Amino acid sequence: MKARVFITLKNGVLDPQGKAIGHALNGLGFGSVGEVRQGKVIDLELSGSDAEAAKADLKAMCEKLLANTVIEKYEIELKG
Amino acid sequence: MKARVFITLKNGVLDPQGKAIGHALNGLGFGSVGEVRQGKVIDLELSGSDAEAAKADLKAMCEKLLANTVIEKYEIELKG
Amino acid sequence: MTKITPALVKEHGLSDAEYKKILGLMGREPSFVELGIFSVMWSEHCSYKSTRFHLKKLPTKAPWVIQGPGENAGVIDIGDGDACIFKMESHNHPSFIEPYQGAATGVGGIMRDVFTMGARPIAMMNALRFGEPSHPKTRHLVNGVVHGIGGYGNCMGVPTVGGEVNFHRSYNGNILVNAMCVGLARQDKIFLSAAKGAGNPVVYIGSKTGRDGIHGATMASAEFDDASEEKRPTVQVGDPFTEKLLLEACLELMATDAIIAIQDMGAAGLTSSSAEMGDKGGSGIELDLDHVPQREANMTAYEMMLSESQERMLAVLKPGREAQAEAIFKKWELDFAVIGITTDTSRLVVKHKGEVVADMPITALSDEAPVYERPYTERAPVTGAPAYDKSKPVLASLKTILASPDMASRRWVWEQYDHTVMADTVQVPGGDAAVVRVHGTNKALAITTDVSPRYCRPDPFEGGKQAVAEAWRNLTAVGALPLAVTDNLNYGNPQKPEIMWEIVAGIDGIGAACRALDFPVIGGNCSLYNETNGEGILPTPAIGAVGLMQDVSKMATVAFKRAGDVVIVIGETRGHLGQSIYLREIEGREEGASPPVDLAVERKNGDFVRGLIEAGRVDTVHDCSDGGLLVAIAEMALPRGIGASVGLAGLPDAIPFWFGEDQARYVIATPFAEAEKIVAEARAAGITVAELGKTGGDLVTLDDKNSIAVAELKAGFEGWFPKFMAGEEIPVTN
Amino acid sequence: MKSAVIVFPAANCDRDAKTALTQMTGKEPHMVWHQDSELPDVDLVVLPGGFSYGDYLRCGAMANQSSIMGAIKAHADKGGAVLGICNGFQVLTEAGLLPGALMRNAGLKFLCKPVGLTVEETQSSFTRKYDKGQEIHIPIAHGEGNYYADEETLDRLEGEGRVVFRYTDNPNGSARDIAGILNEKRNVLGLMPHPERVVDDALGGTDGRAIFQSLIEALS
Ligand SMILES: Nc1ncnc2c1ncn2[C@@H]1O[C@H](COP(=O)(O)OP(=O)(O)O)[C@@H](O)[C@H]1O
Ligand SMILES: [Mg+2]
Repeated sequence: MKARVFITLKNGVLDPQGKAIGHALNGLGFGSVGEVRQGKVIDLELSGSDAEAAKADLKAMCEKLLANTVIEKYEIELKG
Repeated sequence: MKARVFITLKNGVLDPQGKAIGHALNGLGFGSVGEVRQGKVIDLELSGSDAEAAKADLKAMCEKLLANTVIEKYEIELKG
Repeated sequence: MTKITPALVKEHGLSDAEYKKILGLMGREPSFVELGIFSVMWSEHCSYKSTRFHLKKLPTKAPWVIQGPGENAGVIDIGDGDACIFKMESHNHPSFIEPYQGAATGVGGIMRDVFTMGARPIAMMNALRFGEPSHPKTRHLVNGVVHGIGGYGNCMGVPTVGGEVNFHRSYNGNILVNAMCVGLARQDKIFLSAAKGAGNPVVYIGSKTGRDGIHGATMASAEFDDASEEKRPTVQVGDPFTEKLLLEACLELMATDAIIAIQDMGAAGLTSSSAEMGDKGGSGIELDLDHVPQREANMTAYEMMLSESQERMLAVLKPGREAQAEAIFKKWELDFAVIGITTDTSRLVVKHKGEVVADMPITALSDEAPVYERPYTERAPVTGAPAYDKSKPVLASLKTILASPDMASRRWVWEQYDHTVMADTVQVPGGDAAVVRVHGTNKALAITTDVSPRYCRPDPFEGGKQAVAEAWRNLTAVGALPLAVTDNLNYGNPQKPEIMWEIVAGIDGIGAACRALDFPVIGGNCSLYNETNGEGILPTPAIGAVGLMQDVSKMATVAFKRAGDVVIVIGETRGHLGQSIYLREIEGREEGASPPVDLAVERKNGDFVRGLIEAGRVDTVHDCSDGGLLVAIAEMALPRGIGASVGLAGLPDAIPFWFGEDQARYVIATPFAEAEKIVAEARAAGITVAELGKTGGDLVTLDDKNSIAVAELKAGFEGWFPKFMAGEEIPVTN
Repeated sequence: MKSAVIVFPAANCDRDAKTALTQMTGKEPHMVWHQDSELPDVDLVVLPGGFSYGDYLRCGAMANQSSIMGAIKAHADKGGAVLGICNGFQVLTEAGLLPGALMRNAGLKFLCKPVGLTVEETQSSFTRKYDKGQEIHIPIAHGEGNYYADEETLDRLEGEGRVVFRYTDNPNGSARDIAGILNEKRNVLGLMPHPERVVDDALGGTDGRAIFQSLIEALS
């Protein structure tokens, strides 16, 4: 199985990196760009075939290590 | 419109971060985790409503700034 | 089996004559793997085929030299059983293609060269050349390179203590990234790369092998054209975390007596490390690639032999010590594998999946590698003193010069490098030389890198001399005794006779200066073919150098420290404006003769100044080089905002006096009583000396007439770099 | 005072911490490997600066998973002193021993330079030898020292006198100029600047000494 985990900053947490990217894109002439936020994407190969178990595992991985829930939130996507 | 851009390392390019994350997850007892790759996700707000134009713009942004095409590839997702 | 066609041979960068020689050495057609091995080992990068003949002319010996050129790095004796190990190396082409990773892996590579010899790295330097600031790529390259150097060096926990940054249009399509690493070891714990003896296990340590940078070594030896940006091979990505583990694990293994030989896998990875170790040990090496830790599926023998994956080492152990070594590497969570054995055949034999894919005499890769005495066309050096506009106001020019790209403060750069980690940096970037204490002692090493490329095109010989003299002067200016040099010779295409002349004359100039100053060359690196679309860079023979201070408390710095000190210039000022910063920045011309260096005077003046510092009589010294005398004085005023009032009665021409770049000069500042004595002693010793004025106030005042606020000079000096980078794109980050 | 320095892979200021502790206390600290699960009998545990695990994923995140962290938490629970410097501060926030998080510097660049700090609190074993309001200079060397916590947490930190050091000229965008904070029990301090780099006159300052002197006085 393959899984993809997104880790992004919680709303309200300032994202200097995203802001800088937005600024740079505007500077390059992409005037349509409004707010920009940057996060992480983590692609994992998982052995086993039980989707529910995998989801539970992924949630535990996020809580324990992948995300810092003081500032970040996460989404999990299983790709079969 | 909202768009999401994924930037990940090209196949074959060493991903030290992904490697270290996989190692740590195994160490935490998540034995089912195989290869791990880390990338970036960039969420953008776009003004305008022409999806095709937006896609073309996003592609240009990736080529020009968001991705380092020497080692990275990108995917674009429009969320209407 | 891949058929060896003329096209394939050409693709491997081998000439027809070279291929004929290979056929003769092998007595048969080489296999594809063997062709690949020849191509990297006979590349300019590994074989030094264009320069080897001339490099032999460099002086490499002195009583304090423990190891000269020929090993991974040079070694000098710094007393008390301590050794200093250092080397400088280029990563020019990779950094142009991918500035962050190119510079980062350059840092990682040179660190491995130093710790593979048993040293703990204690300081890093970098000498950088970029295109003109207005070139559309420059800012992106500066940003990427600086982040890459910091990203790798900071993570390693080794302070990056200095370097150089120049801008010139000749580097528009071909930047230079030269990194230097300085390490410390005990003299009885130095490790070499000679794989002596048969039947010893060959072990692989570090990261897994991937398809990184295959043909990087051959790429580094080929000219660029605009299309090559599309044809780029897989770029190596640096993994400083793994390198830090590798460093600690290697030092731990080195504390045992299990190692016979050890060598980093740099350019041309497994191929060059195994061939070089076998060659130096006079033995053969047999590798079984099935045991090589691999990152990707289905790697071929060709790919494994040519991969440039980073953070790897090859070692030969005493038989029976494998388990002891393995335990150490497992503790540090690194890959470890026995991949071969030494033999008595003097052949490199490579097996893969039960088949012999390469079997060749090692001497064919080393001794038999081509050496060329390439033809060169001598060119008379540019001569003459350029005209200049006498009406230009001196202080306004000073302000302009201090805020110009080559002269402005590099704080923007070095604040991104951790320069105080290891808690021994006693002189931070911004002075004449960095000074790093030998941990736990009162001794210190002074470190510098120097070259003035603008002097080297008009006069490659004097330019080479000057680079060495300036390095020697910078070490002297902090109070260190200069001990040895590592060079990094960056030039254009050696197959062009006019470029080959620049190389030959440059090496001759370096050799002359090193001989006269007792300053042996203990290592180096050549980077040739630095040109784009047929246009070569300015000849840039960068000199990295190290000196020793016995008592770090005597160290001198550039900053004026007290009001009322007498400002003295040691050395003769004739007003040499040729190729000066003044002429370029104020008059917009690069003209005239490069400043000549009188090596005897250089030595005499330097020894005199060092004597004053060592005796604790002077604590404020600045060498006088780029920009000339008034620029040196201003640079001494800037750090603490202490001004000076200077002048010289009866000056016929102010501009050449204040801005000429005559060599062998130092500015010192010291209280009156001492100053009187120093002037008298200098005169008695036949050294030209002049009192210029006094420190104090917050202005720089000329001839008691015109003044400029130090704060105003400082604003321009500190402002240029951040302003230039402000149009900055987003820093490359993880 | 007996002390220990935790050795995390690539937390490269462990030697500097050892040198400073040895110089200040006259006794070498225990160097404790991250995979150990017990601490020696010590009064002070130092989590040094550096780049544990290369700062991959997030600064301090992987170090927080080390076997030794359980023992460090237990030591802190019992009231033992814990000092987290730079990367060590990041580990302590990841471990929940200190509130908030350290984010990328607002200027997006790694910065190494001396910074001005005001000592806000002297009611702690870490700062009793400073004067309240004293301005000191200590170098920073970090890319992610931008302190973040929600407003409520920040108010509480201020209200309880747990903001110990504040930048005089905020270099990284930290909320309320915070450079160092205490836990509720005031026995755990995290700070971004590197006091261990300024205990030696030759290195351009000695303003870091008082932290160690305070600890010696409080814990001996
Ligand atoms: N310009 C030079 N001057 C003196 N020695 C040099 C020069 N270039 C290379 N060398 C020496 O040749 C040897 C091989 O260099 P190199 O291939 O760069 O080593 P490595 O593969 O360890 O990086 C080294 O000992 C180096 O010091
Ligand atoms: Mg080497």
